[in-house]
Formats: sequence, C-alpha cells, structure tokens
Amino acid sequence: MIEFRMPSLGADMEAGTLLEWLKKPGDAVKRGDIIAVVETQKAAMELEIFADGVIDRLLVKPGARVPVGDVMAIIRSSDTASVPAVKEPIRSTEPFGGLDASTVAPPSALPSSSAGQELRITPAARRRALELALEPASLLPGPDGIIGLQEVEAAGPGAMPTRAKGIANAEMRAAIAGAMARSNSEIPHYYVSSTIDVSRTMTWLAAENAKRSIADRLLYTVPMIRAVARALTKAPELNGRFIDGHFQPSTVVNLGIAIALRGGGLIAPAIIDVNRLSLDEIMQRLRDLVARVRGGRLRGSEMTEGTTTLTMLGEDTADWIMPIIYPPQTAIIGFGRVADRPWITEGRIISAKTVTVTVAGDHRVSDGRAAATFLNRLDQILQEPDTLC
Amino acid sequence: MTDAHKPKVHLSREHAINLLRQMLLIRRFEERCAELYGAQKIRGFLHLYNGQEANAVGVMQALTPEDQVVATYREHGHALARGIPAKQVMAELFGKAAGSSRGRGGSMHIFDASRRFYGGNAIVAAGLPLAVGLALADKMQGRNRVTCCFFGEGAAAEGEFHESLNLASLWKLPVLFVCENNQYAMGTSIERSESVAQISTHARSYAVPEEVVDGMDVVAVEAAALRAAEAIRAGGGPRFMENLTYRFRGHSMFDAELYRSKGEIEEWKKRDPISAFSSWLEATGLLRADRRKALETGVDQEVNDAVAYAEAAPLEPASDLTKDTYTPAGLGGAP
Amino acid sequence: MLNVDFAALVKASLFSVAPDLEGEAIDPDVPFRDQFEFDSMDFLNFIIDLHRRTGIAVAEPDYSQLASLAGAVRYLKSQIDSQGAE
Amino acid sequence: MKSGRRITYREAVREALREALVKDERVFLMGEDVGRYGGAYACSRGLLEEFGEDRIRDTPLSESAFVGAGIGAALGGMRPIVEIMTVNFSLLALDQIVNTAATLRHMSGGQFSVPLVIRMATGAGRQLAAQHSHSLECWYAHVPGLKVVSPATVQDARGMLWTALCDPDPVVIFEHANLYNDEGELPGDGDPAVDISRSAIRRAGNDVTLVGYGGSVKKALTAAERAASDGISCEVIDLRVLRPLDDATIITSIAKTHRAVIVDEGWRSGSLSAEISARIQEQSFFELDAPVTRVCSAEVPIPYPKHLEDAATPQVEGIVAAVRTVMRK
Repeated sequence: MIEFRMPSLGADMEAGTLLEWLKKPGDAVKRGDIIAVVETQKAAMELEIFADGVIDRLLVKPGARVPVGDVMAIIRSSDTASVPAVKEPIRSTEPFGGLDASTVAPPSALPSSSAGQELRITPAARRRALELALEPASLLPGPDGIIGLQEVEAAGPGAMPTRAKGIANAEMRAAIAGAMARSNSEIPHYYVSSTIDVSRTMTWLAAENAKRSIADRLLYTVPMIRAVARALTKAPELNGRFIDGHFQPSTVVNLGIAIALRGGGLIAPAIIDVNRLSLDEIMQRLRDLVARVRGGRLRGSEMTEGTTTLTMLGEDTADWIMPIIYPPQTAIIGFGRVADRPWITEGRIISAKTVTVTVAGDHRVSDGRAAATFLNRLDQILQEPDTLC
Repeated sequence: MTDAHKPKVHLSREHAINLLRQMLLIRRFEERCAELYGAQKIRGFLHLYNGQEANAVGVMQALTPEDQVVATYREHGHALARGIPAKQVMAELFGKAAGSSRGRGGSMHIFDASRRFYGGNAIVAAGLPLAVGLALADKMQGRNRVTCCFFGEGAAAEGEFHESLNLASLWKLPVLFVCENNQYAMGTSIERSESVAQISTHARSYAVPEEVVDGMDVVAVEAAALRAAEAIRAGGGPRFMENLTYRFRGHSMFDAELYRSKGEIEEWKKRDPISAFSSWLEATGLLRADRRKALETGVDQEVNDAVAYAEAAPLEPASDLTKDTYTPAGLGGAP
Repeated sequence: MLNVDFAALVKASLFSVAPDLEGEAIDPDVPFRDQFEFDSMDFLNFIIDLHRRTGIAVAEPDYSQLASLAGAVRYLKSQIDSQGAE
Repeated sequence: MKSGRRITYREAVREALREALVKDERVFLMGEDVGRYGGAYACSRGLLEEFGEDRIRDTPLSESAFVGAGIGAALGGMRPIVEIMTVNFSLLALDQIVNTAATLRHMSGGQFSVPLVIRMATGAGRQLAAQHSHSLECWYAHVPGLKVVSPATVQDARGMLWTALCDPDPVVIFEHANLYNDEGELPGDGDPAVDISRSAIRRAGNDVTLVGYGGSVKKALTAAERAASDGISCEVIDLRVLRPLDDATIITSIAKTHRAVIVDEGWRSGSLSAEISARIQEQSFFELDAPVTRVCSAEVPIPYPKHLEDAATPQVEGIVAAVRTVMRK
C-alpha cells in the first residue's frame, strides 16, 4: 500500500487546501496522472501521483487544510517495480546541519554600571581604579563630568606605580568576607588561651635594637613570629589545611600575618616557610607584605599558601582576642596587647610585661590538648630569647 | 544555411541507442526530482528539463572532453549529458557532501572541474561573459578548443548577452552560443518580452554566424552542433545556435503555469523528443521493442541507485563552513 | 637647622609612609593612631624617615613622645636645642 | 645599498604593470582606454607599444562583460589585470565580482580558483560630482572570497600588484585618484614586492591611535603633526589591507594609547570605520578611555562645488578636532 502525501510545491509552502479530488476510490492511476487540485497562497495547483495503482481510500475532504507531508489518500500499488517507499520527510528543515552558534563569540558579560547616581567612568579608568583599590564612587570626575584615566591616576598614590599585576584589594576584601562567613558557620571552633611573661624577650629586643642602626630595627612582632612558627612544629594539627573533608598537615610553616587595610578590613597574606628565615629576613618579608597590601599588589600564592595565621592587636588596644580561622586552615593564633601587668613569681607579685595568646582550633582536626601543647612550647621559647636568632 | 554542406550525422545503431538512453536518463531523473521535491528531500529552487532533452544530448555529441561547458540554472540535463554521474548530481540536490559541489551549490550550481563543466548560474545571462573569457584564455594560449555556452531566450534581454556577443565577435573567440528558446522566459511568453522574437537575428547583428534548429529533434541538433563546432575549430570565430524547443513542466516547481494553455502543452508533447526518436528508430529497425524496455529498466535502476546514494550520503560538517572561501596557501599555481 | 618648620618636616615623613594621607587635615594633639590607620610598622618607617631627614635617631623608649604631631615637633626641637647646647 | 629614488604614485603603478607583463606572459591588461589612450590616469602609457594589442586590450564600455571575461580568462589559466576606470563604473560589474569571482571557489566545493586582479581608482576631491566621486571600498571589503587592498604610498603602489597577481584568489586594488600625482620614496634595490596582509604604523605615538587608508592616510599624518604642536602624540596606522583587516596592529596600538580615531572617506553608516569601531569595542573594551570616534564623509551625494565637496569629505581640521575630543581637551 502507498501513502499519497501533500507534496511541497515551493520553497516557502507549508500547507495546501484541498479544492477537489479528480479520482475516486477504485479508479486506476498511473505515474504522472493528476489526482487532485489544491489551493496554495500563490494559485490553484494540480497534484501529480508518481506511482501506478488503484485508489484505495481518500482520507481528506475538499475544503480541508492539509500541511505538507500529511497523508491524503491510500493507493493499492499494482506496480511490480515498486518505487522504494519515500521515508518520512524531515519535518523541521535543519539548515546547515545545526550551525554551531559559537562561531560568533558573544561579548563577555557587560560591565555592571554602578548603582545610584549615573557614574560616567571609562572602562580603562574603572579597571585602573580597581587595581589601585580605589572606590570609583569616591573619585572626582573631570570638568566634563567623566572619570578617565587621568582622574584615577590623580587620586591614586603619589608615585605612578607601573601597571601592577597584583590582585585588586576591593575584590579580595569581598572574597575574604565571604570566606569568613563560611568559616564561622562550617568550622567548629574551640578556643584555648594562656598569658605569657614576655619580659625577657622584650628586654632582649630592646638590647638588640640598641645595637642596630635605626633602619635595621626589629618590630616586636618579629620575635613573636619566630616563636610561634617554631612552637607550631610541636602541634602539627594546628598547621595545615582541611580540604575535601580531610586534614592535610603541612611540613613547613607558612604563617599568615593579619594586616590592616587602609579602607578597613584585615587581610592575612603568608610569609612562606618562616622557620627557614633569619629574624632580619622575617622583618624584611613583613615590611614588604605591609607595603604590598597597602599598594594592592599581593600575589595569588600569598593568599592561598598559608598553613596557620597569626593576628596581633596593636599596643594600646585590647588584652585578648578570639579570632576566626581563615579556611582552609585549621587554626589561628591571636595575640592581645603586650603590657605591664601584675605577675606572681616565687610567691611575690611583680610587674611584668605579659601577653594573652589565644589559639582558635578546628575541632574536626584537633582539640584543646594540641593547643595547650603549642602554648607551653611557645612560653618556653619566649623565656630563652637568645635562642630566637 | 543550405543543405548542400550539411554534414550528415552517421547514425549507427550503437550511437542511436546511446542518444535515446541519455535522453531517457534525463527524463526519468527529472521526474524523480519532482517527486523528491514534493517529499521535501530537495529544497530551494528546482528548474526541470523535461521536453528539452534533445538539446543537451545533441550538442554534447559535438564537444570533446577538452572542450568547456557553461550552463544555466536549468542544468540537470547538461550535467548528465556531459557525463557527471547521476549519483553526484542527485547528492548535490540533496545538499550532501558527496554532491558535485560538495552539497554547497544545489540544483543551480553543479560544477565538475574534471569534466570542464563550469557550472550553472542563477543569474540570467551571467554565464555568457564567463564563456567569452574562457575562450579568450584559450585563444591567447594557443589552445584550439570550443567553449560551449547554454542559455535560454530570456538572456537576450540582459545587457551581458549583447556585450558578450560583441566581444566574442570583435575578438574572434571560439565560443559556441546555444540558445534553448523554449518560448517562455519564466512566466512571460517571448512575444511579450522580445521585440524581435527570433533571437538568432541578434547574433547576425554582431556578425556571428547563426542557425535555427528544431530543438525537439536530437539528430538535427547534433548535426547543427557538429557544423558549428567544426567551423569554430577551423578558427572561424564564434557561432550561434537557436534551438526551438519547449519545456513540459513549469518554469520552476512553484509555477501554476497560468500563462499557457493545457492545449498548447499537449500539442508540443506530441513532438516529445524521446517518444518521437524512439518510434523513428523502431520504424527503421534500429531499435527492437524489447530493447526499449530493457533501456527503461536500466535507466530506472540508475535513478533509484542515485536516490539511494544521495539519501545515505553524509552532510558536510558545519565546522567546514568557511573552508575554501579562499585558496589554501601553496595551491593555485602562482606565476 | 635653626628656623626649621618642624611641623612641615614631620608631615613630610608621615606622607612618605602613608601617601594617601596627603591633603587630609591632621589634628596636632591627637595621636596618629587615633586619627587614621597607623600601626607599629608605619610608626617605625616614620621614625626611620625622620632620621633620614634630621639625623636624629629616636631611641625606642622615646617612641611614645612622638605619638602625635605636636609631640613629635616638641621632641625634635628639644633634641636640636640639646645638641646646640653641647 | 643603491640610494632610493623619488617617483610619482602613477609611475610606480606603471612600473608595477610593466614588471608583471615582463615577468609572466600569462599576465595581460584589459580595460577601457588602457591601450591607445594610455589609461584614464596615464598609468599604462607606452605599454601598448611595448607589449602589443593582444596583452594590452582596450575594451568596449561593457564593464560586466569584460570583468566577467577577466574571470573566465583567469579560470582558463591566464593572469588578467582588469582595470575598471573608477569604482563608480564597477557598480555595473558588481554581479560578476560578487556572484562569480568571490563565490566560485566556495560554491564549487573548492574546485575552481579565480586568480584575478581588478584595479580601480576611487574617492572624491576633484569636483567630479556625485556619480564620479564615490568611495565604496567597504562594499568590496564586505564580501568573503575577495581580498581588498588600498596602497596609500608610492612604495605600496609599486609593490602590491605583483603580490596580488601571485594570489590564487581575486584581489581588488583601490587607487585613490588624489594620489597619482604625489611623489614618494622608493627603496634603491631589492625586491619591490610588499605584503598584502598587514597594516603599517606610519607615525609612532602614545596618546591617540589614528587609523586611515588610501587617500586619508596623508590627511591623518598632517593632522598628527598639528596635534603634536598641541602636545598630543598621535600614532598613525595605514590599514593597507581592507580585507582581511589586520586587527592585531590596531589592538596593540590601542593598548598603549587607550583612544582611537578612524578616518574613512566612505559614508558613516555601514562604513569600513563602523566595522573597525565594532572590532575595537569587542577586543579592547577595557582599554578604552574614550568612545571610538570616526571622521567620515557627510551622508550626502558628493556635491560638485569645491567648498561643498570639502565640507562633505574628511579634512585635516576635522581630524584634529576629533583627536582633541578623544583627549577630552
């Protein structure tokens, strides 16, 4: 049996309306006969049959609208050399085999225009402002109301730094804020702290600085960094990273140092492998870190290689601190301010320079005993300052 | 053109059967195209050659493999008569990579460099300047061959028709202009588009020798083509043939043919080039009835194979889209 | 180093440490640390720059006297007078 | 090194034609008045006497036919140079150029190449009024399958033709009518052939990237000099090739200057400068410190009177003003 379907009679024809059948069931037909007339948007057209046979059934009545390809009649084929049945016509014509749209690259996401008043800042200026950790909204536009490179450079640090390749601070600050929020909710913090007499170390430092030229003086944070890094080797669970659900201890101590940002906020880039450095090298790394944090020129690795972090309150600020761990690290050490406080030694009350050191730990990895071990070791080291060099 | 020096066509049995088979192949091929177009296998524009088979088949007999052919959008007959396999032509109509132009040209743009078939052309008369140029190159490089250019009587209204005839005549170029005058330029009969209905008179006005031929008689067409080609090869400059013929189907698939009467079509069908020639062969004993049936079966099989081949052939991958927009470095025979 | 404008000199050292402070009003009597972000590293760099400009090496115990602009000016003057007197 | 010599743009074109005709017997020149008359701009004077009528072919006024014949001859193994007197007459041959020359290779599935060179004069500036003052390079630079070049210097006018003839695909060479009389420097010896793929920096600078081609390059250079006295350092880029465009040279320059001004004698809408501006925005968005600015012809048929023709076409003053605009001065 052969299905007679509505043929496509032109490039843009979708359907035809049957006007009349010229054959009726039982009529014999041969190849090339006209068996019906249909109305198209152009004109009435005759429909040809391409097979010999006898009309079996007419499925459509005059007046019906028949989409191209739909069956209109059934023919009993008497033709021996049967014409291979024409397969189902492809309904949706796929031009060019589905042209891959990616050949035309869509522009990357449009830069978001700043909220609030209409800020007319050029793309190059916007990017430069980010590099200089300057908030575009805070910049003064030129006389024409536009903020261009010249306006950004004018607001930037005096010396025109070359196009630095560091991470823009504003972006970094936003990223860290996110990390802190996650850390606080995901990491089960425990806190252990103890107060340590640092008089011997401070006296040793004063003598050491007196011997040095002014440019080579050491900040008191330097011996503290040295002591913390050495003490951490005794409590490996406090020095590593917690990734994909399990703890990876670190063989070296990359100590993150919390440094204040000009516009507010703390960033803790790491000094890599502290235990390999001399005191002078630690001082130089520290000075370099502070300068680059201010200049917005930190390196990606410094932000991701830290294994533990040290955060220290300034001189006359506060006595102790309960810090939050920087993920994926598993501990953070917080120093309160160093100050003269009453202290008991050999049953007598004396005035001594003391500091309260707090360990915040990740309970999934360690517990108070590890923190206590670290704090006792730290105390011993700070009582023998000449071993610090 | 007096009969005196009309070279006779030497009609052996084998040659006659060959002419008939070629015309039959074109007819069945075109009928199958009409069906496939209805089934949306062939898309775009489709201009069928039913009724004009004698022209392509007849003229091709006078051309050698070295000669060159430029055709128009109604070109299936010329492509097949020039020897391009039915499989390749059908695959091209299906838009498949195995087609004669890798599926990129479709019905109006069939090309075959190996057979010096410089394609159809969708722009009326745009092939004429091309043919003139090919002939110019032959003449300048001392090659003695014919460039044959087919077109319809509609081309005579285009500037390029007149410019090309003038150039060919002015520079004595080896071009055989073959005008298939099928009475209708799209939907306009010749009386309503040409002030001078006999197209060959234009050729005379550019001093190009011309001949009017019965385009429904394959033997007459072959004879005239042989005469013209012989004169061209003798260095006589261009020649012009006006073949009076008729197309049995519409200009293209979407043609309601309101511009002509059924009666007129039936009248011309009485002179169908295939049935007329085959009954003449049977009358002269050159062709036995059973032989005709065998020819028909063979041709039907060749067309069915072509459709199956086209159906199965793969599409060109979209990643090749821009391939061959330019010639890859290193090809193209730099001077 | 007689009629030296010590205030301008101290400001210059301050700005070398924190260039973004330039152009901001500095209250002479309020400690630097309470007016803007100024930690121990900044203070040390400030002292080093003062030494470069004036030759005066401030001893660590004296740090607290230079916590503010006015304090620093008074300290520098006293150092100059004492040197003059020797 | 033999010292350089100064010749006119026209002489450079003639030398290039003559060299090509000598080096390859498949090369021949075809066009209106190229033979007996010596060329509408006298670029082929003397060639008919030297090479004969067969290779220096005067044609009837049948642009479509003789350009089509040029395509056919190229297909037939010749290396034709077809001269269309001016871009204005090329409109009659657009169908042959676009539908056959540019398309044949791709449409035939890679079977045919069309090694054809078409030369035409272009541009306004000689009060020839609307029909003879067109600058339509961008129409041709829009068509895949064509290469389009615009020699602005004597050296390029001398060196581009041979490279174009060596190219297996059709190359269209635009010669701005105002350049024929200009004199320029030609290097003393060595192969005069130059590339037809890259743009050239005619003047280095740091503040503004000034892009131009053909007849606009010398105007851009003059404007750059004036801007220099105003403390603005302009980098002038001579496109040389209009298709394919050499984006890299432009983008690299803008990474330095952050500002771009494009000079284009075509009408602004849909012009080549519009395409270049879009590419700069796509590839250098974050480098831009000012919107890309364009100096184009006014969107009117080019008028006959001098003062109106000058008002309609890009001038040095307009270019300097555009430079000051992007500098926000």
